[in-house]
Amino acid sequence: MDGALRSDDAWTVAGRHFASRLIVGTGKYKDLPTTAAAIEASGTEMVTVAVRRVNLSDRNAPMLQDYVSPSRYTYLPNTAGCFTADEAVRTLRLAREAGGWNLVKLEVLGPPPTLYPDMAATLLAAEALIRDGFEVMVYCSDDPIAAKRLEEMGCVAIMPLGAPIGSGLGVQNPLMIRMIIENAKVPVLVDAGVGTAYDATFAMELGCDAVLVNSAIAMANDPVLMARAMKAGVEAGRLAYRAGRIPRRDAASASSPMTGLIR
Amino acid sequence: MDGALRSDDAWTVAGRHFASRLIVGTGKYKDLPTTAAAIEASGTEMVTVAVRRVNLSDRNAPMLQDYVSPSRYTYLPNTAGCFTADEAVRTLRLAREAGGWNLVKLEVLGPPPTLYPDMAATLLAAEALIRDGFEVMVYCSDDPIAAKRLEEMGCVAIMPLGAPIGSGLGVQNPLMIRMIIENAKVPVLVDAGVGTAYDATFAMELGCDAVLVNSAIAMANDPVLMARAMKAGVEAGRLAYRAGRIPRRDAASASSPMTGLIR
Amino acid sequence: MDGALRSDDAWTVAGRHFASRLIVGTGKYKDLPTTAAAIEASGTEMVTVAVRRVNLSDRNAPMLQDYVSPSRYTYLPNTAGCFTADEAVRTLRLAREAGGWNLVKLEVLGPPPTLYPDMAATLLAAEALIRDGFEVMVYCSDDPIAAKRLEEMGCVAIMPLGAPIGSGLGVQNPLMIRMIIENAKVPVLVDAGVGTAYDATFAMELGCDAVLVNSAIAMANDPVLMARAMKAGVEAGRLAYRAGRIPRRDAASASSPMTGLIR
Amino acid sequence: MDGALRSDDAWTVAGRHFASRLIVGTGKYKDLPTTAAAIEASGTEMVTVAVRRVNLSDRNAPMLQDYVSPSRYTYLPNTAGCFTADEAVRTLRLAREAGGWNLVKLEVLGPPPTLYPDMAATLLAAEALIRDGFEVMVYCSDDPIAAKRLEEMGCVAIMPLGAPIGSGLGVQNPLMIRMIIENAKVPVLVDAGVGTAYDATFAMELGCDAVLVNSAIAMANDPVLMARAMKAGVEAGRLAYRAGRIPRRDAASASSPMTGLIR
Amino acid sequence: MSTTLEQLRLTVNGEPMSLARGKTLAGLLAELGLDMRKVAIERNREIVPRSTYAGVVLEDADAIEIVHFIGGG
Amino acid sequence: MSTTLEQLRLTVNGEPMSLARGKTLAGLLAELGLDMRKVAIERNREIVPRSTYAGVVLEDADAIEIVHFIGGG
Amino acid sequence: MSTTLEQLRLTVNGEPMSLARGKTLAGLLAELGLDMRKVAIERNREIVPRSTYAGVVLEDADAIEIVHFIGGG
Amino acid sequence: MSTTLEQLRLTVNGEPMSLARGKTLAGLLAELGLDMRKVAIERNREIVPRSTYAGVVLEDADAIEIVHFIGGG
Repeated sequence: MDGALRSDDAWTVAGRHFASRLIVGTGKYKDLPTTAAAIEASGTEMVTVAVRRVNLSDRNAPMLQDYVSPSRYTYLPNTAGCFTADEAVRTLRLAREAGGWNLVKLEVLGPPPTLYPDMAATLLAAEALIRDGFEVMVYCSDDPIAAKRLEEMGCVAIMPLGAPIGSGLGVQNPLMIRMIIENAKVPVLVDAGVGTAYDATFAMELGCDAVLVNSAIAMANDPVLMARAMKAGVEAGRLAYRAGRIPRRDAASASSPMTGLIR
Repeated sequence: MDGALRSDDAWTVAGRHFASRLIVGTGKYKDLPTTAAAIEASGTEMVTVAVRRVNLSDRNAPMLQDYVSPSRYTYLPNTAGCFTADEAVRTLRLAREAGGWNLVKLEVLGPPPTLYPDMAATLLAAEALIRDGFEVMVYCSDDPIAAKRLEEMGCVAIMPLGAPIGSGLGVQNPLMIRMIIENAKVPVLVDAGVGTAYDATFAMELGCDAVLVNSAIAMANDPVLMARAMKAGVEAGRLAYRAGRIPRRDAASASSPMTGLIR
Repeated sequence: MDGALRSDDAWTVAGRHFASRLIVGTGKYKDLPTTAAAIEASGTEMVTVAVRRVNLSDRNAPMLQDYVSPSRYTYLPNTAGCFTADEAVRTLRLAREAGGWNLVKLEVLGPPPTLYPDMAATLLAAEALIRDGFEVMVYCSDDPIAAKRLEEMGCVAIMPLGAPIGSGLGVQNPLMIRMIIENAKVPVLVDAGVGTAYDATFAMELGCDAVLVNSAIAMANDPVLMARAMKAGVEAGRLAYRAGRIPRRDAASASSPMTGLIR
Repeated sequence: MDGALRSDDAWTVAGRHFASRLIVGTGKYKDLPTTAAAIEASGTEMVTVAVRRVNLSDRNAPMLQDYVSPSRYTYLPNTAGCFTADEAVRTLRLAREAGGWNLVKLEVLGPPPTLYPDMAATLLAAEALIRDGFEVMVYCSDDPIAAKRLEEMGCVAIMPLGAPIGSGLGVQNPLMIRMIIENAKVPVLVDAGVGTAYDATFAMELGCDAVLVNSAIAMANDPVLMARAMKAGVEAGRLAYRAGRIPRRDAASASSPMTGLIR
Repeated sequence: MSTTLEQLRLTVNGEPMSLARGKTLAGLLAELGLDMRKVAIERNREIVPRSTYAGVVLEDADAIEIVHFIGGG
Repeated sequence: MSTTLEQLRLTVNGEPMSLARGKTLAGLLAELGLDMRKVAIERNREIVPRSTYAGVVLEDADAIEIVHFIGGG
Repeated sequence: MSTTLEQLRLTVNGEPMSLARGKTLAGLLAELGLDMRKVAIERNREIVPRSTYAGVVLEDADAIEIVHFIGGG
Repeated sequence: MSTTLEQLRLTVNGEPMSLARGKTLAGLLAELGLDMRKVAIERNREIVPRSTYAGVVLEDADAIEIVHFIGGG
């Protein structure tokens, strides 16, 4: 099916084309080999990464790049841990130097227990990053007006949360996600909240261009199997969206003809 | 992925092994070529069929077998249109003679608008068919006690409805489906009600052994695309079920470490 | 509001008229005074009761009648603990002698963990009880065909489960409950599964004639407050059903006029 | 029940005490007599109103005050139609002069089809209004961080939408509403989206202090009956919240003892 | 309780019991301290109308069920 | 079709039909242009094994059902 | 309405209007048949306290807004 | 490590460090055993282009941040 998808249904963000509509986060895996195996199984072409200080006390610690090759997967550096526009710009400038590109994921989180996107800070940081030449894929609330504003200021993708990060609750407010999609001219991705395959299928059937998944794969009992499940689930949702589902009806209609019966 | 599934995750009903966990109905398509193309795309290995009088007034009408080869797909004859045990036995004896095997789908439907399974008649018909040597996959309500009774009388698969036939509403009562699954020693399939890919994914994540889909594919705007969607959706649900999803939580947990931040 | 309801919206079962659309079970309370206080607060006019052997080893144990007066509340004896038609008839004959009336609740439960109604046994017992002159309010599955059969054999009220007894999950399959209601000529009550007030409100808005609640009141932290909540919830649902709710729309419409604004 | 509520369960906003937890909007009714009758039936003590130019071409048109007495109901002037902080301040200064108090409802809506709150503009307007001495009850998105910010800047009540205004979809994202409630020190009301009584019951069971309803009453087939339904629904939800519901369980537990059966 | 040849043996609510001969159902209830208006009685699987308790004399091997209403759902 | 005394009258899939005497089921299928490998036949409510079609001679008043598989759910 | 040099021109709720010179806000409300207890007035974007209506004399080019409460959500 | 007057004091990833004078960023990475292709460096809040590491001589009180990519969501 990949071949088919590759040829007939790629999506584009900031001028880059991707056949896979699944973006995978690289956090929370029990180790790097598992990270590598799950990402391989997911069929993804883009992974989110964080920027952190090198650990000087353990210089021989294995590095992500040794397991997840930046030449094979587009690294999408995020701003996890940044709470101001300055911190976000500073962090992503380092990411740009380390990685050599400027497609980034902006996320400015509020405090626990929601870790909900801080939209006021996010709007300011998005502005600063765009001014600094970054192409910003932005994690945001499911607020259609804020989403439009982010698009208008130049964000290259809108990534509303489906549910709180790591909650595994799936898309909590499909109506708002759909309204954001209907109103957007740039790709819309559900980021955060996907808990299992059908959450991804559901999000794609709403019309999302792609889905970003981390905890649901990394913390599953078997991350590699779940990565395969997410790959299939995203493909299923995209195909169903394109196929055009039957309407919901509150009454039944038979599947077999009622004529030609023997008597 | 098929290869993988074939080798590592087949299911078995009445001693027959199947890699695909999607059974497709052959009714309601706009024509036989579309039927053939959709079934091909679905990757299914078993299709349901009805038994009807040959149309003597149009003897050259194309026949299902010419498009969907019984040598390639296991035909599962159903009792659509039968309302008594006698009719069911008579119809399936003809099917057995026409097809040469005795694996059948029993369905005894009540009147519109629900077309809900008539369980009293279904229990009687199941008994008669089993006595006559048939291997009965039985369409039934989501009643866990009736389901157990059908299993105990020898049905080889229990197929509770997810929602009214053709309604496209998806599984309406997941708790009961799960209770039937937990209590069954034979395969449990969701039959009827699947409206789109994520309904199939959802049903499989409940722990079903397979899903039976007809209207959702046949009546979709693009049946072939939807057939591919269902194939992927069923695989996604099965894989996620095996992978073991993360628990649902009402609070967030970050995907990126909060240590090692630059200062 | 009671006065209003009493005058303008009573319901009738087996020729008896009731202003309250809430039937309350008397099981599971921590003691009889709490039972009495909660039933008083609920505003109910009918309570379900079980028939059991007098405890000879503690002859001075307080009795239900001393706290919940049969002269004030219609006792509805149930067949809890009966698994055959004979047991049900025998138990309710005793209830009739003890209470002097023949309006009864038939319930034949399957085994844990579902305690789902055993419909085959229920149909047999209903027949036997009706033959014996009882007026049968019958606890049943949400199977519209079985419900119709029970009505046709003479049951005076159909009481499908909303969810497993004591689960507190609320109505799991509203579509089936609605189809039973639309197709019934006798009162339909949701019995079992109500967990809190809005479950009762929801059930009443589906068009039920009344709701039967036990665990949700008896096991609440404060049974008397929950009894008041259920009273209000049932009234709210009934009133809303009669009032005719606004349709669900996927778009907004303003509540204030957009004309006459100052400039 | 009012008596009881009045004495034992009032709520307070900006130092004013209210026994009724239902606030009713006065828009969209077919005429003023219906408005008056519905508001009377709702038992509310606070109504929202809009500020508009007097219609000079029809000077004898009846006025709201003639039907809904400001001396009996607390008028809560809203900023419907305002899209900037200036407009909101200007409009509510007029309202203050007309009505003589400074408790107001701030709403700054985005464009159709969502009419979603424009949070950036809302934050600015809230600041300006508070500086001007108003006590601001603020309509907002279900964003827990923005809600906290509004509280911290001095808003006296937080009123997140349950769903788009007039949609009648009920609370779409209960988790976020609950997180706002758990984190707030001022009253939280669900405003917008309530479609029928159980939506109000549900919102109150989430722990809201009150609910604001307009379209669901004004546009119901029978607004007066629906007003009574909302009154009861809000009371039911509040009582159930205080009573402490039973937990949801995926298994059944019997309501009648299984001992003492006759043999 | 100790029993003699004069006594009859029967079962009440599944428990063996010995009583003086000639005792009626009404007498049994009195001895058990039960209010007849709150119970119903089955004798050898047959309902005994309450109005007849005073006239029904118990016999050897009678199986008596005395029931009442308790809390139930 | 016109019929003569020599012909026999029977019913096929509910429709009356006249055929020359002596015709077998195989002959009937041939006349109807049906491929025997794709149908099943009931004669007077009894299944007729496919292997015997050539030997089964039709008789007056026979009720024949000829069925096949069609699309169904 | 016809106007003369003696009249002043102003705007009320966005509509041009001509009035006799010297008229006060109270007079305007009276002429418009409006109950001053049910309205609020803005004159050239400034709120006019109700208590002062009788003393406020209208001037040329005044922009007057007269508002009241109507049904709203 | 012991330090002498000839050494310079700076901060690397928040930790104080002493180095021989004249050391470059490239030298620091070498001493730390880090692969320059896998890190990015900030010196006193300014990004240092990787191509210049060999030419950048460290100075007293420099605040150096050496970062790399790690797993994140």
